[in-house]
Formats: sequence, C-alpha cells, structure tokens
Amino acid sequence: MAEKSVEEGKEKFEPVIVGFFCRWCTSEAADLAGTIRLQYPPNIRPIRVMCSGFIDPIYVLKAFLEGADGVLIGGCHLGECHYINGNYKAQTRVKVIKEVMKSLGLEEERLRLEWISTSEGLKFAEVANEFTEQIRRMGPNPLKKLKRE
Amino acid sequence: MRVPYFPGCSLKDFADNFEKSAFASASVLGVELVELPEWYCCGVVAPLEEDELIRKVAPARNFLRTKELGGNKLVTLCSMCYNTLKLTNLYMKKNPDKLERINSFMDEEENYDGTVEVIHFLELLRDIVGFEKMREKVKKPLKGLKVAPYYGCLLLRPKEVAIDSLEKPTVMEDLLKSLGAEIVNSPLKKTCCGSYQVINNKEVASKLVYKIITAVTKRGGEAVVTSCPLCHYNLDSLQKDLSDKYPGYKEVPVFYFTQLMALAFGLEEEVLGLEKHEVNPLNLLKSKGLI
Amino acid sequence: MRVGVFVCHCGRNIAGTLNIEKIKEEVAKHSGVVHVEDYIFMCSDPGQKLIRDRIKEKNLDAVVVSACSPSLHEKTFRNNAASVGLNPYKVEIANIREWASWPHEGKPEEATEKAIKIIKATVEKVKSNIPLEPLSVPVTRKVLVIGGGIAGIQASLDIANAGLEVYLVEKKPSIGGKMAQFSETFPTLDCPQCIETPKMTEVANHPNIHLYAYSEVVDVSGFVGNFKVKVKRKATYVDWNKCTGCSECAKVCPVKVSSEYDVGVSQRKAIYIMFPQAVPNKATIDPEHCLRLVYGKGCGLCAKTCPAGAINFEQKEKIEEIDVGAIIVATGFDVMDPSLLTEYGGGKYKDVISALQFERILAPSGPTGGKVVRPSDGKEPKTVVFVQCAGSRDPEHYMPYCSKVCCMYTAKQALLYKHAVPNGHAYVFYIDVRTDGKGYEEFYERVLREAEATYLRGKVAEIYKEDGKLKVLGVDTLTGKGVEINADLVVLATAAVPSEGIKELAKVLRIQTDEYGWLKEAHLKLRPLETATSGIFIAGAAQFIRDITDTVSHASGAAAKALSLLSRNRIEREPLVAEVNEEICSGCGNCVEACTYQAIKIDPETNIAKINTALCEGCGACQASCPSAAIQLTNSYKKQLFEMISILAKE
Amino acid sequence: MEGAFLESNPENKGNIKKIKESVNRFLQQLLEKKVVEWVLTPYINPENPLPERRIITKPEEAIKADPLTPVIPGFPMSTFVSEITREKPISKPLAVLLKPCEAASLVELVKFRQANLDNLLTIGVDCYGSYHVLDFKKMVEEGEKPFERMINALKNNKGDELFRTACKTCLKPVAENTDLNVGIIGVNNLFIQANTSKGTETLKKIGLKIVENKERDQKIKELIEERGEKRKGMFKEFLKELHGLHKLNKFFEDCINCHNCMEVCPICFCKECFFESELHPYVYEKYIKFTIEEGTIQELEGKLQFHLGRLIHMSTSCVSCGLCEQACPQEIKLFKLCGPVSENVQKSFNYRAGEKLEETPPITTFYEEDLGLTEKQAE
Amino acid sequence: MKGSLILKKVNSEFIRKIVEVSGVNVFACYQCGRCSASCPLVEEMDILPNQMVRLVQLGNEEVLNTATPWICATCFSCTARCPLGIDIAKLAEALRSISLRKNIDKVKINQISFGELMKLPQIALVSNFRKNTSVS
Repeated sequence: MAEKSVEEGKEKFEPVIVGFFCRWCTSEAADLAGTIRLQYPPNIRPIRVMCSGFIDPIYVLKAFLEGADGVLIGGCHLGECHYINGNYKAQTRVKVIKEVMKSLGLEEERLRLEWISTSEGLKFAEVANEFTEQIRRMGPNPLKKLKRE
Repeated sequence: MRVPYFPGCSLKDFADNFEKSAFASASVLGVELVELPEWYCCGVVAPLEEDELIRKVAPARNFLRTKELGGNKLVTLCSMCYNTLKLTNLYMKKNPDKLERINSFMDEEENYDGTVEVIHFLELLRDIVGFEKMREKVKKPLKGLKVAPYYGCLLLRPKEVAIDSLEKPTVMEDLLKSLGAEIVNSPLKKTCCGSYQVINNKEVASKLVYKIITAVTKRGGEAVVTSCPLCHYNLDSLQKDLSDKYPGYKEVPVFYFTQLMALAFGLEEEVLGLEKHEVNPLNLLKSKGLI
Repeated sequence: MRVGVFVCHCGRNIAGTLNIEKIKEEVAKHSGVVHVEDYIFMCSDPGQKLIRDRIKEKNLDAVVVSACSPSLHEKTFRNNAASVGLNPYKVEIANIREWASWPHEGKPEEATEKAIKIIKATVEKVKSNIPLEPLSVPVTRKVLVIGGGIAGIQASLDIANAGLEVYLVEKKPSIGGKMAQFSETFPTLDCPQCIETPKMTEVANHPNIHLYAYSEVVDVSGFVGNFKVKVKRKATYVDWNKCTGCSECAKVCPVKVSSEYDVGVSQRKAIYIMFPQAVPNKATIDPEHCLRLVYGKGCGLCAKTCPAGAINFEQKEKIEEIDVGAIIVATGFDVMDPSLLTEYGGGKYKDVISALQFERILAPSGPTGGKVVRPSDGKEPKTVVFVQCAGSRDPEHYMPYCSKVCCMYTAKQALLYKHAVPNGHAYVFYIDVRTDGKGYEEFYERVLREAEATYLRGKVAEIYKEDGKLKVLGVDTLTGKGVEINADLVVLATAAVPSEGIKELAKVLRIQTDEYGWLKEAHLKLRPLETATSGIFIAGAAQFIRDITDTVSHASGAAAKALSLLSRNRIEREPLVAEVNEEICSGCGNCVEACTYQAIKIDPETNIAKINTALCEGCGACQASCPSAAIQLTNSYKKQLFEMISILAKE
Repeated sequence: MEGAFLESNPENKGNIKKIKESVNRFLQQLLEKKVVEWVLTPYINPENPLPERRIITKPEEAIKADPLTPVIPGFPMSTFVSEITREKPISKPLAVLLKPCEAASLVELVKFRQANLDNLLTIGVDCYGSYHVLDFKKMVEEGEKPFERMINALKNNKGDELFRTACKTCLKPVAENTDLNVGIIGVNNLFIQANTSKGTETLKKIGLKIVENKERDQKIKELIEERGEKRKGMFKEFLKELHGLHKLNKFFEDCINCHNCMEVCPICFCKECFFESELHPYVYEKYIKFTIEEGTIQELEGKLQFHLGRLIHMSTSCVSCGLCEQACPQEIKLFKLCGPVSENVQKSFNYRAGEKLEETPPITTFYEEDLGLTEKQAE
Repeated sequence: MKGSLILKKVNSEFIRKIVEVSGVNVFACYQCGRCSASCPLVEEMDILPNQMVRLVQLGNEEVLNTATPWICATCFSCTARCPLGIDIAKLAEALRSISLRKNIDKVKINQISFGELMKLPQIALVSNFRKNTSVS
C-alpha cells in the first residue's frame, strides 16, 4: 500500500472490509457517493448482490475466515425492500451470526448491517468512513495473527 | 398492599390535610403508603437544563431509598413532585451516560439503576386498586355534589409523564363518579393556575384563577377538585380577593380528591382538615347532607 | 474458459486516478484471463467494436468490462456481445469508476489496488456464469382499475379508448369518488356535476369497460402480464338488471341513516341511491340497517313498492375471477376523522365540522340546496372560522406532511361562504398559504379581495364552547398577539389520509405502502406511476394527496404505462431465477418460508422443493435459507460468491 | 398433570427390577390391546453391552425391551423416526420411546418436514441422566449395573459425576411433547403421564385408572430449578474457556474433520452437508493443495468453517442432547460449544427448540418483534 | 421591541449555548405560533413564546432582556401542543438559567412579607426560588 504512515514505529494498519450491497439501494448509494465525488477510504471491497436477504450467513463467515477484518452488509431501509421483506430476513440471519460470535468472544462488532437507501450517498460515505475507522481501532482480524504463528 | 410513598415538602405542613385524608382513605382500600425513611426535595418544577446534572441527584437518592424499601414503584400525592420525579427518572433512563454521571455525584451510595417507576396516587387507584373496588367502599355517596375536576398542568404535561389522555383526561372524573358525585366538565380544567408566579405576579395568578373558577360556576359547578397543593393554594386563597374585585363573584370551595374520598368512605371529619380551607366548604357539604 | 477483460478509461474519469497499466498487468496474470485491453471510451462505437472484434478474434467465451456502474451500461455491453453471438449473461461489469476512481481520487495506489480486486472478483463470477435465454411469457391484454374516483375514471377511459378491455372495480355503489362530493372546484369554480358526471356516464356506456360497482378485489395471484384477480361482488339485494333507478323504494323505506355521501350532514334511507347522478344509477340496500335484513322478517316496504320487482332479499355476494395483464390502483384518499382532533372539539361539538362536510353544505346540489346553515340548529353562521393544518404538518401528534390541497379549498370555501352569506365573516388560521398550481395564486388573491376574510397567521391551540359560542383560541404571529374568536361554525381542514382499507389491499396486491398507508412508488422522482411489483401502477391520490388537475394527469400517465406494457402479446423477463438441485434437497421447506412470492412448493410426491419460475423474482432469499446448497440463484451461485469473497477478503 | 400409576402393589415400591418389568408390561399391553402394531424401543442386545434399537411387533418380545436404559447408543431415536417417516407417514400405528432430548429433536425435525407424526404414539421416558457409551460399556463389562446406579442417584437426588455433561446441565428431564411419559422422576412407583388426548385415550384403552399427580410436578420443577442454577454456572465457565479465536483454535486442535458430530446430530438433516460439498477445502485434493501452498493453515480454517458454520445452521434448533460430544473420537468436549452458544441464540429469539410444535424456528420466520424492532420504532 | 434586525452575522455562539443548556433544536421551529396560542400567560408577556423562539433562531441575545421567560410558569402547554415536539418550556428554562448564572436573582426572599411567607405553601416558595434565583 502506498501511504505507509509510521505510527509508534509500527505500520499503520489498513483493514480489509468486505461489503455486500443490495443492488437496489446500497449499491446505488455507493454509485451516488462516487458520482458526487464523496471521498471515503478505499478499504471496503464491494460485492453487488440482489438483496440483503440473499446473503447467506456462511458468506460472512467465509469472509472472516479468508482474512477480512470487517464485513459490511448494506440493505434497504425496513419497509422499503424491493422484494418486500428481504431485509428482515437479512436482519434475522445477521442476528444469528452476531449472537454466535458474541457468545464465543469473536468480536461481533466486526460485522455491521446498515440500511442505506438509493439517495443516501452521504450516509454511505459516512458509514464507510466510520466503519473503517472502527475496524482500524479494533486492529487486524485475529485469524491473521493466528495464521502467522 | 404496601407501597413506598414520597411526601415532599408541602404535604408535611401546608397540605397535611391532603396527606392525612389520603392515608386514611388508602387504608380503607387496603393500601398502606409507606413513607421513605429519608427523603430529599424532589427538585420542584423539573430541572430542565441539560447541562446541570447536580439538580437531578436528589431524585436519584429518593429512588435509591425506594429500592431500599424493597419496592420498584414510588407513589406521590403532590402533582408537582410526581412531575419532577417522573421526568427526572425518565431522563435518567433515557440517558445512561447522564445517569452514570449523576451516580458519580453520590460517591458513597450505591448506584441507581433506573428501575424505579414513579406513579401518582391517582394511577394507583385507577390501575391497581380499581374504581370498581372503590365504589364498593363508599358509605356516603357524594350524591348531588357537583364537582369540577381540575388537573392543572403537571399530571398531564409533557406527554411523557401524562397519567391520562393529554387533551381529554378522565381519571379524576371516573374517580369522582365512583364516589357518587356529579361531574361538571370545564374546558379550563387543564389550564395553569399561575403556579409559583403567585409570588412575583400575584395579579397574573389571580386572573387565571378567576377564569378557571368562573368557567366552573358558569357550568353549575359547586366545588373544584385538585391534586396539587400549589393549585389548591392558588385556587382557594386567591378567591378572597376576587370577591372584592368582581361584584357578584361566586366563591367555590376547593378540595383535594382524597378529602372527597375520605368523606365518601364515611371517615371521621377530622382527617379532612377542612379548617385549613380559605373558602369555607362546610355550608356546601352540610347542604348536601354530607356532614 | 477464455475471459477477456476490457478496461475503460472513461476519459480521465477512470484513467485520471487509476493506474491502467498496473491494472492490465495484474489482471492478465489471473487464471482464465486470456486477453486484457484498454480504451478511452469503451461505451463509444469504436470501443464497442473493439470488444466485438476481440470476442471473435480471441474466441472469448466470457467478457468483463471494467468501467462505470452496471446500472448505466450493463445492457449496452451485453447487447453488444450478443450481436456477435456471445451469450449476454457471459458479460459482467466491474464498476471501477463509481466504486474506485471517483471516491478515492486522492489515493491512486489504493484505488488501483481496489479496482484490481473488483475486476478479479468479477472475472471469477463470470467464469461460472451460465448462458441464459430471457423468459418470454404471454400477456393478457386487459387491465384492472381499482377505484372509481376521477383517477380511476380517467385511467379506464384512456385505456378503453385505446381499444383494450378494462375492469373498473369500485367498492361503493357508485363511481365518482371524492370529486362528486365537492361543491365547486378551485380555481375555476366549475361544478363537478358539470365536468365529472359526463365522464361517469361515458364509463357506464363504454363497450370496453366492465364496471363492477359495490365490489372489492379480494385476491390477486400471478405476475406481470398474467394476473388472476378475484373480485367480490357484494350483495346489493337489488337486481340491478331490473332496477330503473326510480327511487320509489327509498321514498317508502322507514329507516334513516347518516349519509356517507353527505358526510353525515344529511340522512339517507336503508335502501338508497348514493346521489341523483350516481353511476350506475341503481338502488342498494344497506344490510346493517335494513329492518328486513337485520331481523330476517317484516318490513319489506321497498319490495312491495318497487315497480320493477327488483328487490331480492335473498341475494348473495359472488366471487368472480378475471384475468388481466396489468393493474392500476386508484383508490384515492380520505380525510382524517375530525373526532380525532379532540383539542378542537371534533366529534364533540356539532358545529365543528370537516371541510368535506362544509363542501356538502356549500354544494348547490347538497342537502341544504347550497344554503349555508350550521348543523346544530340550522341557523346561518355569521362568524365562521377556518382552521388549516388540522392534523397536518404535525409530526408530534398527527401527520407530518402537508396535505397540499387545503390552502386552496379553504380559500375557495371562504369565497363561496361570502357569496352565500354576504354579511357573514370568515377567519382563516393558516401557517403558510401554499398556492402551487396554474392560476392558484391568482385565485388566492381574488379570494383575499372578494371574500374579505381575515387571514390570521398562526395555528389554533384549542376550541371549546363558552356561552353558546365556539371559542377559538389562536394567535396572530404577525402582530404578536393572542387571538380569541367566538365563532358560530368552525371548519377544520383535516389532514388527508390514505383511503380506508388500503393497507389490506396493498397486501393482496403485494405492493408496498409507506408508514402512513400511501402507496409506495418504484421511485419517487423517476417512476412515480409504478410500484416495485411490475405490472401494477398507481393513479392519483392513492400515492399521495393531489388536486384534480394533477390526479387526472397522473391517471393518464398510469394508463399510458399500462398500455405500453400491454402493447405486445408477449413480454420478456430476466431469467435470473432460483433453481433446485434435486439430489441434495432434503425438503425441509426453509426456502418455502423464505420466499415472499410463494414461488416455491414442496412436491408432495418427492418431498423436494419445486420452483415456479414465473413467480420467482430472483431475490435469492431462498438460497440464503437453505442449509445445504440445494437451492441457488442462477448466476449468483454460492461457488461464485465464495470465489469472489476469497479474492476480496485477502490482503 | 394427569396419568396413571403402573405399579399398584405397595410392596414393590421403588423395586428396581419391578420398574423395568412394569414398563415392559405396559409396552406389552400396548401391543396386546392393539393400541399400536409396533413399538420402537431400545432393546437388550445379548451380543453387546450396549442396547440396540428394535421395532417389536409381538407382545412377548416386550420382555427384553430396555426403554429406561441410561445411555444413547450412537444415533438418537429421533433420527430413526425421521428415517422411517420422512418420505411418507408410516402405515400402521407405531409407539416410539424417546428420551426427552430425543423427543425435543423430533419436534424440530417435524418442523423441518424431516419426520411425520401421523400414526405415531410418542412416549417420552424420564431421564435423570445418561452415561457416555464408553462409560456404560465399561460399567457393564466390570459388572456394575448402570441402570441401578442411575436409579440410586435419582432416589438420593444427588446426581452422578459420571453423567454426560449435557445431562448434568439438562433442563428437560421430562419430555414435553410426547403423548405419554414414562415417569420415574418425582414418583415412588412408576407413573405413566398423559400429555395429550391421544395419551389419555391410550391409558383408558389399556384400562388404567387416571389420577392427578401434583407431587411429581413439584419434584420436577425443583429438579429443573436446581439444574438451572448449575447449568448457568457451568455454561459461563464453558464460554470463558472458549472465549476468543485463540482459545477456540486450541479447542479444535485435535479435530480430525471426521464430521462424526454432524453425522450424529439430530438437527443436521441435510442429505449433503454444505460443508462437505465441493466448495470446501477439506475435500482431499484441495486439502493437500492448501497444505502445500500455505502450510497447514487451511486446516484451521476448514475446521472453524465447519464448526462455526454448523453452529450457525443448527444453533437455533439445538436441543442440547450432547451427542456430538459423545460421537467425537478425539474427545473434544463439543457440548461446551453448542450448549451455551445455542442457548444464547435461542434466548435472543425468545425461542426454545423442541418446546412447541406450532412454534416456527426463528431462522424461517422474520417477525419484527424478534428483532427488538418494536421497541426501536416506538422511540 | 422596535427597530430593525441587522443580520450581519447570526450569533451562532449564543445559539450553540442555548442548545447546550436546553438540548432543544430551535431551528426545527416553523413559527406556527401554537405555543403562543396555547400559553395561558401570554397576555402578560412582552413578546410571544413563538417570538422568543424566533429571537433565539436569529441568535439575538436581546431575548435575555425580555420578560417572557420569567412569566413562564413551566406549565408545559406549549411543549405539549407544539406540532414539532420542540420543548419550549425547556428553552425558557435555558434562557432563565443563562441569566441566573450571571448571579442575577429575579426574586429576593426579603421582598416577601412575613405574613405572606407564613401563608404560602412551601412548594410555591421552593419552586419559585428554583426558577428565579441562582441558588439551587
């Protein structure tokens, strides 16, 4: 990575965040953020999916096990799902994963579910900023360290 | 049933007849109001600033005392205490960070966790005792007594603390009906009596009292019923001047709802403390055969 | 697999930030990629030709275009590839403009890194895409219009005139809607009888329109082009084939009921025709009040009187099934019940009425013949107070939105009142006067001059009765003084609200409503006539309160949308639907529960999930619910997601 | 609750031999009176110290039935029921004897359409605790009688250190969803408890006298409360042991990816486990490839993916039977993982697996209130 | 109050202070005046409650010199009726507090006659002092 700013003799940690974005809203919001040139950190690596209700919890697990430091799921606001209630399904599934992660001390804060509608480019950029910062503060996915050991 | 009870300043002196009549009628209903062993000023007229948390410490202490008594409901009689305690309590529940700071002001005491619920005695009567049960205890129905409930401000506003519908409350009406009284509905039953402005702006309070009372008498009301010592003071004592000012002005006595309860339950007259009233209620009560 | 990757510069939009050479170098290394090429504008004619040529030359069997958002040019590039014989579903877009170059302008290296990851992940996806053909389905070239107000009437006539059949379903005994209740319309002061009634008659006589009055839509299944609709035709207890609309029955009926058409200002009978110009002009018996129907015996005066012998107390409701290709929802609005406004004495004082009630009082054809009298004692009110925003613009207690038409109709009512009671005086409490329409501001100015009404800028606090008058407590914020008015009549401009039962109807139609119940459009700005469910359109105030001008325009727009959909005999659907691997499916039914469209059933014979691709909308909720990978979404296979994730998640 | 006492002779009170005999006589009567045609029950296996599962059809076979045996040999009974009834309901009435955890898992399987209760008479068997198959075997081989040991522990109400962890923390000593229960807890004699009208009918058909039994209710309640306390403390400890990725990794150090835990799990009903599909790296060739390319790391990921993924799939329906732990050849204490995690997950949805047939599993329903939304919206 | 408002620069520092003390977002107000229409003491005030809000919106510190906040009896009628949920009673309290924190008391106990003092209910005295003096 280009800017390797040095902090207390250590490399600044650049988190990798995998994003799953509903094509009807959060993907559009990300488009909008780009179109109006809102700047946010490049750490989020997006995947465009049909609906937040499409996201199998196993994908989240897979992302973490592949080394992602954070996972961001973006869906339509409740009541605004293009498929009527896909986002409720997403919410239920995310709750299961979070509950499992929480029980096992696996830092469930690394997974975030956000409702970002088509028009909320600004919110998208804000969430991207804030979440990247949060993950940066939390440090790398412990799995990476475990791998190195 | 034993319920922790917060009296507040006036109930111990100026309005001791309110407390006495409440205690007496509560015991008829099998309710024992247990005074907090140690209590602090409620903080009268809820401290509304966001940045001065020290004013909310006294209520927090009262809630701690409540928990020590083994209760999670705290009953008040005075409307103003109710309002202040309830608002402060809600504030603390809604803002855990602020609660933490409030707790930090009380270093030696345990932390308050926001689990006490403040209720007004009227709510206890309506929701826990039930007006039907009250009706059973009535020995001397207040037949023919035309009373106008007066809520004032603090039982109904702001909406977070309202014990009843903001615009169309019925709790006092229902209570008085169960005692056998006839209800006179005045549109000004929710209008402010002038509150503490009686000290700086007596005229203002006086004008409001005139409006409130004439709205009652115009509709045939013979008495006003309240649940606040300050309302009682304004509505009762300021009427004396009004008689001088407005020829033909008709004075009406002002009661605490608990006095009418005690009366209807057939309790001894002395618990009513009627001698404290400025507008003499005796004639009215005699004329209705209630004493 | 031979994948070609085409990297667009988009002028400087992409190339200005991203290192194109680096991208090409990295992507070329990725397995399966046999060709990488860049160009300044991939979407231009030469750019597209370049892709076509390479597909042929390099024998590519999949293409990734790294350019702008797929919502812009996915179709363009897919069609382009299809023209040289590559299946369009073997083309995928990697969005490196909106998602990489633009939002990370100051960080070219990281942005390039991110773009490479996005492209590689897209290559992985396209490698496992399977070629698909669009699903083509036949359509029923008929339209269902729900709601017979001016919106439904206009939409029906437009479609019927274009030669398609229309079913117009209205829940009341007559069409006409709210407009038929108005006195006169702003800003022209036309009477609705003069301008709406002819359209109503046209509906009744149109050979292409099937009018189902006093009917309700109870079930809708199917999908765009092929809806199956169940309509409940409620029992009227009058044989409408025989009824001549002579009204003799109503004359003898002994039961009086508050009139819905007159909003309680007058009474109707238990057997009634809604209003003289009703279409159809047929009598209906109200079963809740008819003595014969309530007690099961007795009365029957109407039956004895009816010269046509049309009364039939044994009539039963019927369910009829109809097939249509498109649906237009034109269910309009209602006004908030004034009794909800307790602080204004609504429902408590007879002389505190809603503006719609005042319309009936003002209407020359109304119960008072246009004479303005107040409900309590029939006296002419000399002081009338109009309260605007009664329940509107009040997020704390009622509706947060502006009801949009109240400013104008209040002005109109003040004027009509002045015409009717020249020595009376009107006060209007307002917050802002909004006159956003052609001729509206001019009309408002006319009212100010002509009606001599006192406009007071402030919101009324409360209203109560004192000494026989209605005491209105308000404020005039312009002078900074409190205001008290002793009024004879108070007219509340109560908030417009979605029509009753709309939420249930929306459920039946599988369309969405917003938190208040207004129908939700597909896109507020760009698709205001469509719902998210294809084939279902909205006309008029069902979407949000609008005046007659806008309603009629909106309805014609919805009609045009339906006509354009049904202009062909077949329509094409995206083939991205779910598919089941029967070997793996254990028939647990999780997918059945997860499917919003009832597109999945468990086959009782095999105990395996079966998909009705016609109903599947391709959301993929089923695949997320399946514990094994037995049900998957075409071209969004778990394998593809896994590969993409493993590329993106690595440092 | 209501039901009937099986043993009326007061002299036989608490006689262990009589208890076994009484139950078998009851099964015999079911067959004799043609209440059912078949009985699926644990059965004494003369070849092996462990009981087997057998469908008996003749009344005289009931003598060797062993429904109260304190062990679950291999697969749970619910899996057998699923095998028999999944494709179509069975043709003749069948009684099946289930331990409470087996009964609960059967309920979950029915919800997932993997079993059919038509024509089934479900009989729960009170379970004070059961032993690990290996312990059970050893006991028998050494001449100790596991059933008597369990009954003695029950009589003295002191538990047994040797019980499986899942049993020590079990809050379901009595089945909740069966038509009948064979009651040994809270009674001196054997008590058949009827939970459904079908159950009551059955007792009447056999000619048993139906009585109320409040004492048993109370005793059961006390037992559950006592266990609940213990369970709370133990679960807290377990989660502490597993807290964080490092500890979790250590926990699975010995895992050999054999997937026995999945095989034996009553909730894992998939025909092909997702984690054994081609998408997963522990397929032989891939496994070797990753080992060569990236050291042995993929092994860790594969394990975690399997175990955490499985947890995500089944924790909403886990009935805490602990069979995964018993099945593990590496003696990984898997119950420490799935017990407390599943409890947390289910609590968060206000759901208890196996409790009510009509309740839908949280993962297939999407109620707003499950997600605490109502509260949020109210604000 | 006469004269024109010269809005060179809105005193945002003052507004920020008010927001900090009251927690009320005054910008939400669209000046419908319902607070004033609902206020039972409006006759006594020099400016209406909605005008008080207006001055705060404009960052005009003159609002501190008006009588209105001091006539307010904290009856919450304005708060309860405001269509936008603005807590105007809280705003008035903030305005009083800002003045009181400069150690200016609005009432002095020695101004009240002894007879009055003995007669008045405790609640009136305490609440008055709470709202009108810097001692709390």
